[in-house]
Amino acid sequence: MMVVIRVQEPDFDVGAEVAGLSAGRDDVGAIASFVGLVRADKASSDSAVQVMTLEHYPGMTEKALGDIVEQAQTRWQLLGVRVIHRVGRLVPGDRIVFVAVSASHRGDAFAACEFIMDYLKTRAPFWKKEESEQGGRWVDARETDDTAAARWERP
Amino acid sequence: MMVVIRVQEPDFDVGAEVAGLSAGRDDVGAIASFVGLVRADKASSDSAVQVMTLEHYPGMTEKALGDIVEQAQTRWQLLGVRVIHRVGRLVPGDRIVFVAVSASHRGDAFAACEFIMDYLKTRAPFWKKEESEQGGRWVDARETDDTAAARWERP
Amino acid sequence: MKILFFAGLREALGLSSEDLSLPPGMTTVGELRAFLATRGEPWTALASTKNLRFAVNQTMVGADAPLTDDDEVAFFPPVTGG
Amino acid sequence: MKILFFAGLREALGLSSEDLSLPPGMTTVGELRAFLATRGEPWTALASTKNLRFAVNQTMVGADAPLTDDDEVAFFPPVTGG
Repeated sequence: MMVVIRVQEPDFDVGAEVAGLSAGRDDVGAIASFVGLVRADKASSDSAVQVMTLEHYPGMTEKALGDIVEQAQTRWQLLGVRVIHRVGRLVPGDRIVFVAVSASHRGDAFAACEFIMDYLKTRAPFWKKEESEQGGRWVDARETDDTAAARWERP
Repeated sequence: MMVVIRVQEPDFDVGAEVAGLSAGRDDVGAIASFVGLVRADKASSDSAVQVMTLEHYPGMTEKALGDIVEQAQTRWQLLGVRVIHRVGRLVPGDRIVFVAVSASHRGDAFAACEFIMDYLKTRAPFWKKEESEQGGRWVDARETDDTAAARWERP
Repeated sequence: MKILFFAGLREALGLSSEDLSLPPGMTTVGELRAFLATRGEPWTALASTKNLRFAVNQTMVGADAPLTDDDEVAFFPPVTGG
Repeated sequence: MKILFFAGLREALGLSSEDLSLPPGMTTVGELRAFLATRGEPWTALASTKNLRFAVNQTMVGADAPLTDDDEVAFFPPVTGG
């Protein structure tokens, strides 16, 4: 298993990251990937989001993401995983997070990619603060994210 | 809804296609995408695949893909869809197919992307012929693909 | 009408398309398949291809789909793209 | 031990970390939370933060997780990354 986990301020290159999962090998049949972006209409307030600041818990973040990827590996047949999460100051339209999973078959790749995103949303120590014309506000955790993560706990 | 459907011989640029789904807009929160590649170990025979030739039914292909994307639109809240399928001569490691779906929320993007792939596999008129040291062989349809597509028919 | 053949079936027939006037009394794609299969070798491939699929005017249909002489009909094995 | 605070809680406390000797008799992360909350304003935020989360040595744990003086403990609101 080829695992890459990065927490960083700079943007990432989706094409290069996806290509990296199959470069130089002929056993990858499927790569499922996900990009999360800052939305302007996400504010808990009525005004559009102007700036989004991402805080994290250095050290624990990498550990938590590594644990999530390890769990995915025990559930599905995977060949590679890349997880990148940005921190710092972002604006609407900016990429925040990237998850890509390579496998022989698409069912494994899709399931693991969605699993990693759902667990990342509820278990990795990142926090978002939105700034709009009405001021700054820490984003509330969403119940739908807990529900999405709980799906994977069914026997 | 911004829909792009292409059937083409040349390779495609994953990074540019994904970026195209959010360029110039601030309402996209999620882009789920999939890349299918030629595997060397896919041969029905014991020898590794050396060449894969993709045949299709021009005219019907675009229509079938358009119908599949339309069905996805009625099921989920989507902002954009891109489907690219290559035809002609490919070798192991080459990209064959690309599906990307943008939405406000990741649940819609993931579900629609997997749905489109599952339906494409069973309803779009493409056929693969593998060539190995043991000669050429048309790839058999896989029962697991029918099972995957049937999941979406549950009420 | 225009009849198209794809993939393994195209190779078995050595033919990718044929123009034909819909034979009298023939009203469904299943009947057309049976008619073509009676032509003898290599046309028996139309009867022997496992899970043969049909499209009329570029839409997949069942064997009971009705036909007119203006239709484009296609016969092919189960699809294997993606 | 080292205690860390993140996000809204960090802002409420005006503090991102504190070095503390684990007070005698304190054996769980929940007890440490209650102890810190008794310091008065702004420390009541530790009691009032909804669904407060705990990590010991960078792993999320429940309120009954045991503590030693060598541990790194973190308090934070529910995570909202991705």
